[in-house]
Amino acid sequence: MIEAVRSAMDVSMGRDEDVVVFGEDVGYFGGVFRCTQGLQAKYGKTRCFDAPISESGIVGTAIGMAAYGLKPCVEIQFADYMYPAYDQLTQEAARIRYRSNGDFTCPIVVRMPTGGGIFGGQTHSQSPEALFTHVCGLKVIVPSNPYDAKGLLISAIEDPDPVMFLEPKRLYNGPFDGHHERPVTAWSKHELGEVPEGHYTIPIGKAEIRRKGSALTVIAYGTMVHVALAAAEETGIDAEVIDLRSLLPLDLETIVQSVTKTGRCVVVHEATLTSGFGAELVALVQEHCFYHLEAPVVRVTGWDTPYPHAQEWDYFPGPARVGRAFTEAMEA
Amino acid sequence: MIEAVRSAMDVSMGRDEDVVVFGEDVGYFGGVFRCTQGLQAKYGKTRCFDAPISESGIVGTAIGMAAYGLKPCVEIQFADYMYPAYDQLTQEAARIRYRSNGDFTCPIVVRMPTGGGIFGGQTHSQSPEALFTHVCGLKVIVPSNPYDAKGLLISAIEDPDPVMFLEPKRLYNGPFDGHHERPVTAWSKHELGEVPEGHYTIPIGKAEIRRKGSALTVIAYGTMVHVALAAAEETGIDAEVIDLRSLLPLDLETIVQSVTKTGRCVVVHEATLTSGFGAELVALVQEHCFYHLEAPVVRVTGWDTPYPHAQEWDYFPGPARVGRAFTEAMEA
Amino acid sequence: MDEFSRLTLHVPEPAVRPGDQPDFSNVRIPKAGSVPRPEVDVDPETIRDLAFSIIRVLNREGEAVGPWAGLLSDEELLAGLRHMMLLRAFDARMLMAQRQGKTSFYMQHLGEEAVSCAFRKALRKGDMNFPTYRQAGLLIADDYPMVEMMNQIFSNESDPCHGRQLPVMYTSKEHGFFTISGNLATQFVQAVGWAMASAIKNDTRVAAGWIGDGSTAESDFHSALVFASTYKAPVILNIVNNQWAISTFQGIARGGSGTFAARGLGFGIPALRVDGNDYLAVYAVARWAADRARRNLGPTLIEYVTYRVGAHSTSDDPSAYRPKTESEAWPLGDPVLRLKKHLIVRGVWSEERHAQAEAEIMDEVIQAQKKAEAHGTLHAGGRPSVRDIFEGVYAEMPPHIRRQRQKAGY
Amino acid sequence: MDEFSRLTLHVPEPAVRPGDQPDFSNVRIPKAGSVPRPEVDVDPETIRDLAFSIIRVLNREGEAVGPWAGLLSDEELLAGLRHMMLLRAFDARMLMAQRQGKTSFYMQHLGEEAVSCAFRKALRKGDMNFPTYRQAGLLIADDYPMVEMMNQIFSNESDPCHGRQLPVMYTSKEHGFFTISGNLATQFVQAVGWAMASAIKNDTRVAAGWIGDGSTAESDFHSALVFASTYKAPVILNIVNNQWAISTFQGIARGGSGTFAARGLGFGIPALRVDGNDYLAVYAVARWAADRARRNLGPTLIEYVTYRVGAHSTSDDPSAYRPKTESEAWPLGDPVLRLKKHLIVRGVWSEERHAQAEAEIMDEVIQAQKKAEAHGTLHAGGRPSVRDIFEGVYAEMPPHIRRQRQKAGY
Ligand SMILES: Cc1ncc(C[n+]2csc(CCOP(=O)(O)OP(=O)(O)O)c2C)c(N)n1
Ligand SMILES: Cc1ncc(C[n+]2csc(CCOP(=O)(O)OP(=O)(O)O)c2C)c(N)n1
Ligand SMILES: [Mg+2]
Ligand SMILES: [Mg+2]
Repeated sequence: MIEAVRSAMDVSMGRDEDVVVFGEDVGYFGGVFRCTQGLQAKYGKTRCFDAPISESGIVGTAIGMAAYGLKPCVEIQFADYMYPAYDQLTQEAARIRYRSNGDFTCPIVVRMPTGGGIFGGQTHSQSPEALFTHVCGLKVIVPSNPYDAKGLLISAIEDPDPVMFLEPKRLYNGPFDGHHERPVTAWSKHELGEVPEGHYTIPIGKAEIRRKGSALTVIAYGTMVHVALAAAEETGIDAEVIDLRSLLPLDLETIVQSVTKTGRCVVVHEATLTSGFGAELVALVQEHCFYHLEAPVVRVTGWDTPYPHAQEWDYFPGPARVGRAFTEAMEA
Repeated sequence: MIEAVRSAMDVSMGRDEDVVVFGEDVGYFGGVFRCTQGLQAKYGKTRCFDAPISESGIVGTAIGMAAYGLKPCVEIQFADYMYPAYDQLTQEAARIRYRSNGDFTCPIVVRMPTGGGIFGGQTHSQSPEALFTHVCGLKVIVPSNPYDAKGLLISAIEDPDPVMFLEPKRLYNGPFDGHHERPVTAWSKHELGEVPEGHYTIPIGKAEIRRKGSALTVIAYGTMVHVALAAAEETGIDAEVIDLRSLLPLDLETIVQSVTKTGRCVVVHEATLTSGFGAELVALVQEHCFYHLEAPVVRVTGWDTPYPHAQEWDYFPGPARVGRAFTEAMEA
Repeated sequence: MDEFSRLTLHVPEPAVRPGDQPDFSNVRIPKAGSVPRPEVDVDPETIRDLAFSIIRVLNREGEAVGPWAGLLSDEELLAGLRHMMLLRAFDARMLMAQRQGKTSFYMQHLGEEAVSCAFRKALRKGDMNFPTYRQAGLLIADDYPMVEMMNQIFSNESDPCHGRQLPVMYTSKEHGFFTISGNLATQFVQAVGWAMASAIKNDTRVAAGWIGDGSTAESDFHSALVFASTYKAPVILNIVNNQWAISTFQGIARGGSGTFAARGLGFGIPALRVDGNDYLAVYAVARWAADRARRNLGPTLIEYVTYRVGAHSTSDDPSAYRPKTESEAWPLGDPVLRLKKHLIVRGVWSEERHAQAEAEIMDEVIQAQKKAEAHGTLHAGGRPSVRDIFEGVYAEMPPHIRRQRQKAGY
Repeated sequence: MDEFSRLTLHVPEPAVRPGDQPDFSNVRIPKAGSVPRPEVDVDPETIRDLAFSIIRVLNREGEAVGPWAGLLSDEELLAGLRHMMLLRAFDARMLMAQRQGKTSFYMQHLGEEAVSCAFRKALRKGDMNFPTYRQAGLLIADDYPMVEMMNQIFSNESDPCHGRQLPVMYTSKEHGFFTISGNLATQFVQAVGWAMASAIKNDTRVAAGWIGDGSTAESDFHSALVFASTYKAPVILNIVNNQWAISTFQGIARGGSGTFAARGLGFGIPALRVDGNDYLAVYAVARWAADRARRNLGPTLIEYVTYRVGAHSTSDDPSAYRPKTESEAWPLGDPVLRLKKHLIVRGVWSEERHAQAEAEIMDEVIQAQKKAEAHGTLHAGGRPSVRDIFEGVYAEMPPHIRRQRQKAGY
């Protein structure tokens, strides 16, 4: 997925001189996950450069650049480190169009590796998406595969509003289904691992059904899409797996259609439970599908604790736990 | 409610020399809402003092003081300005006990005026509670009246963990039920407006039923408790109104008992809808009371937009809107 | 056994409090004309002293003296005087309007008019300011229509912000005025980003960031200096030191450093202090910094030494925390009176013309106010629509906001 | 018509990149003994030069010279050498353990051992450090058990953090070592808060904050300086300038200022630069700052000039961004070799004893490792319980976490 993300930036920088890329270690080195490798060499160091270690400065200057007319696409080294920029993101980027009534706008993209599964402990594993979905004015994207990642990132860069682009880092090197005990598989063997070279977009706000099913609706995004698919195979439950891709705006229609059909729903994410994005999904499902629901909507998520280092796989909601939730939803 | 909050700090400072109070304008002047008035004169300027305008510095130094063994109770001038401190609050205060396995702890209280209704526009009206409830390790309190405010603030100061204490600023001067067109009523006429002088506590994590009822459960906190009570009177619907007081930890038992009885539920808050704390409440209610629910749980909240200045009363979920939600829940 | 005595916490205090006699004898005021004017490409390390002095042009006699004088024509100075008087009259009327309930809130500039009015003249069309709430002079001096400002203040049907923003939180891209934020300091680093963008695009336009003395304590002040210093951004970083941050005297934010300008020294950024109540000095220093920026020499930090004569805002009453007569003791005088005197000394102005101008200006402001009020005030007459709550959160309204708008009945 | 040419963005670049010849000829290294030693109650404004120089004690001949020399006895220096050698051996073994899969991650100190080892000796029992991940010398030099450190690194059943923390994120209140955060810079301002608390309580203990060169760009660096300056907190603010922040050379964080120490100048905080590879110089400067703090004279900012010889962490490969031989060209040498030479010159040490000590120390580390491994390593043997995930989020477990623990089956 690294190549897909890189290609999205490459294509965008090639097409539009106003696209600039910066962040910690993203210049000469090409980023700690190598997502920007080669961009400085290709586009010059005033369009792709290293930033001081100041997330608020990175986002703050990006906002100023956007006000000027550029389209900055910046990297926060880990989503866990976006907090120093949270003020600039939520009180500035998200509100500039509104408060100025469109006199100024803020077309920035903030990329950040998210999620666990790499023994990164509590400061390299977080999934802060709900802290963005509560903020009107932001858009929030979490891709689950290289094909989407590229198309969505190009859309994000072309979008006239600020987009938080969360890249599940455990998916960088392959479609991880939670079976950490098994050998890693590469994207090359996955149908969505193949990424066309040129420009293409995927619309923001449209979910995708990854597995058709009739027994149960699973709402997931990012890494959890693969875990949900594995759980469906392993439990043999005919689950319909929705990959949200875009959390804000949300494709409510696809969700409602599916739950109306299945009558049962499981919501899955890696972030902590309380006030996670799953809560919003459950609330929406019960608001819109109440009379079709045959059982309570079940949430499977990370525990309400920091992400522990040693007990990583007891924390991660893997296919066994997700599978149990399927059974719970079916048997309720 | 201002006197209640001040009295809680006064009592705590009097009993415990380790309690210190600081923040922007809180020293000589006594705070822009006058909540700390007189404390510097009484306890000296090393126990109550002005801070530089740096919310991250205020919370960061408070954390260091707590690590030393003090019990800092700091003020953020408006909840809207807590964002620069969000990193220190969520990545540090909330995690110090956990990551050090109790070697260090963080008994701080962060007070902040919250909510709208004073024509404060988008930067003096926010209700960011959901940004705290998603963070394990924090406790989150929103009082709805002077009696509770004092008892809860003393509990918060005595609590061994970091507590976010959100004070609905529209309640500072009286029990506001959303009827902005009517003259302001003072707390002196309200039964919970009377505040005993000395030390007393109210346990964190316990809700209170403000109105017994059988038709419908309303879950609210802060200003919205009064709005919900007004809506109950005005619609004549026999609503049971729960005042959460503490959002994290949450008194789920009281909620479940009530909804199990009424079968209908309305959740009310002033914060924006999407990923607001209401979403968590709806999710919990449907998880725990699914088979007792006769209608979808309804949310009445601020709109998913910044808090506008001129259209304040079209934004604020007042008694008319809350009343309509009651009817909606009853007729569904 | 312990050779050290007990520690104590130092908490800075202002010299005087209500009831005390105002006293600024500790404020060192250099003579007008005494501070040298370096070349714009000077090595910042060689002008560290400028961060601890005060550049002044107008002396007590109303003459413009020294190396920073002589940049503005009489016409330009007369225009400058007019702008400051206009801003003062505007403030007076809007304060009254707030008291009359025509709006919820107002923030005035009394005593600080020279800073933003003169600064604007050192910039060109196309340059961009990232202001705080106390630089309306940037708009006034750029002939932005007062009626528009009032429409914004009244949140009426013609408010350019459609009622969404607190009064005085103007925006005008056309006039090089970035949309004001209620959150302090955030805009300071954004100014640096805008300037970086201008440099990335090989443009010639420059940016200016604005911040108050108290707000320099915020994190974004640091980010701004770091990024400006690293990328040598063409930006002017302005600190308006009006001595107060609501009730907090500047010693709390400044701490042990002699001045706010000194903050620039740790970044290799030229740092100048200037008499903020001296229109000519403000212009001269701003112009020097703008020239530096435009010659690709990088950022300049400027501290404007001034005094907030009025309350912080209409929600504030300063008599609770400082002597009522403190402003009268302020040693740098009143910017309007000082420029007026200079123009009289130059023979191009008189007491009579001043009195007449004052009346005319007040009339102009009143006329504008009438026009604005015809479009409504906060609680009466034309108002922005409820629909406006839902518009503009995004370029295109997403389905969930549309649903909410419909629920609201619009 | 426009007299100004087009702007361009300045992006700092290191002098050399992989493939180039390492070159530190631009680094000005003053002679050992040449920098004066002011009194601790000196006026900060009079010692601004110290922020641009380098205080050094050990000269090329291995002699301790100048006004900062003479503070440590031979025994103390021998102990210091031992601590640095222990830390180096510890690092070597833990790097190997990481490669063997016994843990997920490790961060070494190679080349920077003098900084934390010598600093610890300038503090007293009860003082508190707020360290980053590259100051394990603070624990080693305070005789914190190596086995405990390894238990933490292996996240085993005896890990003091119960498996919750990334390797090397130690905590020890008893040893004056605040729990390390993975988020950069946050601890710098916390150190100031701890110091303020000590002053509020009229205690005699002082605090020390730690930060890397790259991390000085973070906001909390600014908060720390603001609060330390305003309240004259008894704190030592340490910047470890090891020239690199992962792949980013120090010029990106430093920008146009000559040094990181210079950042203190804008705050009126005494700022000193010291040879970080010189055990004696580090101790002397740290001691000076600790004395200042304890005498209630307020904060001191110290920049340790050193070089990160190893990779940033086990996840990093520096050959991608800097010449492989750059560390050999580093002009301040190796801290272990320099102290060793000094002790030999003093006649209290020899090559033989050094070789013998090296072997003994390695043996000691290996013994500790055996003990630690008996309690398990990350993927084998004893491990913390799953219950530990849920404990300690709060002092008392709230119902919702209890429910989750039960759901997890514990
Ligand atoms: C982040 C943030 N914190 C606090 C406030 C509240 N506040 C508004 S103005 C002000 C004082 C600012 O003082 P200064 O920077 O000196 O500017 P001045 O008002 O004197 O022009 C404060 C604390 C705010 N608006 N934003
Ligand atoms: C807030 C935050 N941003 C980014 C990171 C990722 N990160 C970890 S170490 C590092 C480099 C730090 O460099 P420096 O401060 O010079 O310390 P050094 O590693 O050289 O000791 C970065 C960017 C982080 N841990 N926290
Ligand atoms: Mg001020
Ligand atoms: Mg470094």
